[in-house]
Amino acid sequence: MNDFFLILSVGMCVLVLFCLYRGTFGPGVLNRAAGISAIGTKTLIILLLMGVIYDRIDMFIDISIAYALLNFIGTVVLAKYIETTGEA
Amino acid sequence: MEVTLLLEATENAFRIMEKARAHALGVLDTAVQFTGEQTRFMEEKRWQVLFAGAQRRKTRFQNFVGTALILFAFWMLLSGHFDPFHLTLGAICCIITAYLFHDLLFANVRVGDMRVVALRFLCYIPWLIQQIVLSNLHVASVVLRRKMPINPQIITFKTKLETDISSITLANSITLTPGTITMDIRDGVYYVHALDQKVADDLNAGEMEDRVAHIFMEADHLYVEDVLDAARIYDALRV
Amino acid sequence: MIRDSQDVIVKTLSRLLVPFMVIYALYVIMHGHHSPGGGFQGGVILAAGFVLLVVSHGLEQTRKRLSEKAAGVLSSIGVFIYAGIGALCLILGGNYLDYGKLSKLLPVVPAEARSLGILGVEIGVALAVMAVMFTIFLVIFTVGEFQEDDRSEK
Amino acid sequence: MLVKDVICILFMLGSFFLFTTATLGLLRLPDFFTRLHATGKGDTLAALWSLAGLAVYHGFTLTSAKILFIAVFLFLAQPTATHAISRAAFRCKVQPWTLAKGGEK
Amino acid sequence: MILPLDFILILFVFICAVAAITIKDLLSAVVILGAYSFLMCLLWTEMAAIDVAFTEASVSASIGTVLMIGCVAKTKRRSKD
Repeated sequence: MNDFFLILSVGMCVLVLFCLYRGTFGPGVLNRAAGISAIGTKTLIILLLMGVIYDRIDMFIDISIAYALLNFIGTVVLAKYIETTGEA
Repeated sequence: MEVTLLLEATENAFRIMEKARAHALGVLDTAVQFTGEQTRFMEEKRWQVLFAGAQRRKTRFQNFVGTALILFAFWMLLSGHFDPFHLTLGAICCIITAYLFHDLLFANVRVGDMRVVALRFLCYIPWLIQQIVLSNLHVASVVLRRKMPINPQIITFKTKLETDISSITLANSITLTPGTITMDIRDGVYYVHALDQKVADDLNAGEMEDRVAHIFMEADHLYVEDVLDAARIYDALRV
Repeated sequence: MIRDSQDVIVKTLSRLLVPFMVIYALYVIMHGHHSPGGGFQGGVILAAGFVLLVVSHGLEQTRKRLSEKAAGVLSSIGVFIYAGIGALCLILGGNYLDYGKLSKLLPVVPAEARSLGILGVEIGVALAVMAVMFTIFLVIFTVGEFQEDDRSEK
Repeated sequence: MLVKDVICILFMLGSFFLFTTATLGLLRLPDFFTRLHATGKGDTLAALWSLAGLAVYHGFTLTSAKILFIAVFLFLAQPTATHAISRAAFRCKVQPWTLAKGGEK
Repeated sequence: MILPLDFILILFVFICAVAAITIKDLLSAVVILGAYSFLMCLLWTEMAAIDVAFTEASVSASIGTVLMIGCVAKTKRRSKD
């Protein structure tokens, strides 16, 4: 079962690479923000998978909750900045 | 001489009586008016009391207690320790937080129908999950074809929903259902970006809006169940 | 940025979310000694909750709950709690922040006194970090939007 | 034991498939709004499924209750973040890609 | 230590760092720094340093990004060179 989770997390890391392509080369801030928020969700899942692999999921889950709560704030603040200045 | 005096006195007396009568009439009129207003006010008050079961807001104290209880349940979920020391810490933290934020969690909530709303919301979730699965399959089928069958367009429609909660439920449901995301809400007009001509037509049918309105009991959407619920509340209050 | 958001969705969702965020931050602070986290992280999450409140509901709504003056006072109180516990241990005959000596004051064994001392220090650190982060945020974001006399006359 | 593992593996593979399609959509679709279609929907359901799989694998404890809380939270926050950023783009008058303007793809 | 994850994550962090310093638009650089902090947190977690990972997560995911956006708002966003 551990090997399965390990392969799965490596596969998710490869997906993070594709999102990172959109994050670095994507034209404009908005595309980058979309890519980065996708990376945030995948990061949360990879953290939990690592917790299962290390067999200490009760510790890793706190970091996941923190990400789930805080990832939202960054996106909202960025959206509000773009909206107030009016330049995309 | 005395006759004229007598006449004058009589006239005076009559004048005073006239004035007194006019005064008394005025007093009576105002009294009648006041009683009328009072009865109308009482009537309004009675109607308000009758409708209060559905429409009354919670008082500050109830807000405080409700927020503290919900937060304490959340604290017990987070903390795995159930000894008295940690429970006391949790109670103190919940009271501080509820004192700071007692008006945030329960703003614009109607009291009488909370249970019905929660029940209907729970019944709404399976339908929503089915829609989400369909939407993911739709996205997958769009993405995996070599020539992507997309024809993006912006559609607008006006909604009849009133409260905040129902409008955000509708907006998030639109975002999660196949091929559409909510772009903007201006004065009750939704701007929706649709991926395809077909999904745009589907959304215009407005099935989801009816469902959301049914959950939150909005005014313009009357259903049979709503009427039955209202009758039950009315009966309970009249007795 | 300081004015309240016109977006009903973000406004309503942050209204529902901020209390849970704050209680999660308090959980991180209070359980610092037997799970990851502690004063610093909890204080930062607490400040993030207030930042979300400012961004969605505007500065006026936030001032009712945590004003600038209160933030300044809280930062000093946090440092005072931290240094006070340390100095108390020094007075009781140990080293600085030697919590075992606190058992002379409290009716507990030294091991529990250590746990309580760490809890007190973490509360102090969290208060200081939260207040300072919130003040930095306000100073950066309100520059040029509000004058100084605006606040003094209220 | 075995049934639990099989359910977990099924959920995880499904979520991995959805993550893959969401990422492909992020790469292939022509403009910003259509890319949001891919990430906003795909990531929500994929994260939900993998959280459910982990909760099943871990069994019925307080930790899986926390995992379910994360799921509920993501279910609320992900569409809202998508909406916030698409609204910012719409207010800035970013022109959406249309079939007529983009021509034959 | 999980070796395959280690190399992949270090590669990602390297890509993010190079992208953040070569990009012209300051707001984009801030957004890429957000991704940098995500991957850095994964790296710390993978090396089993949970407390450091928690600090990285809580500080740079919320307050760091917000403060940097505030600083960008007070300066000229697009640099000329």
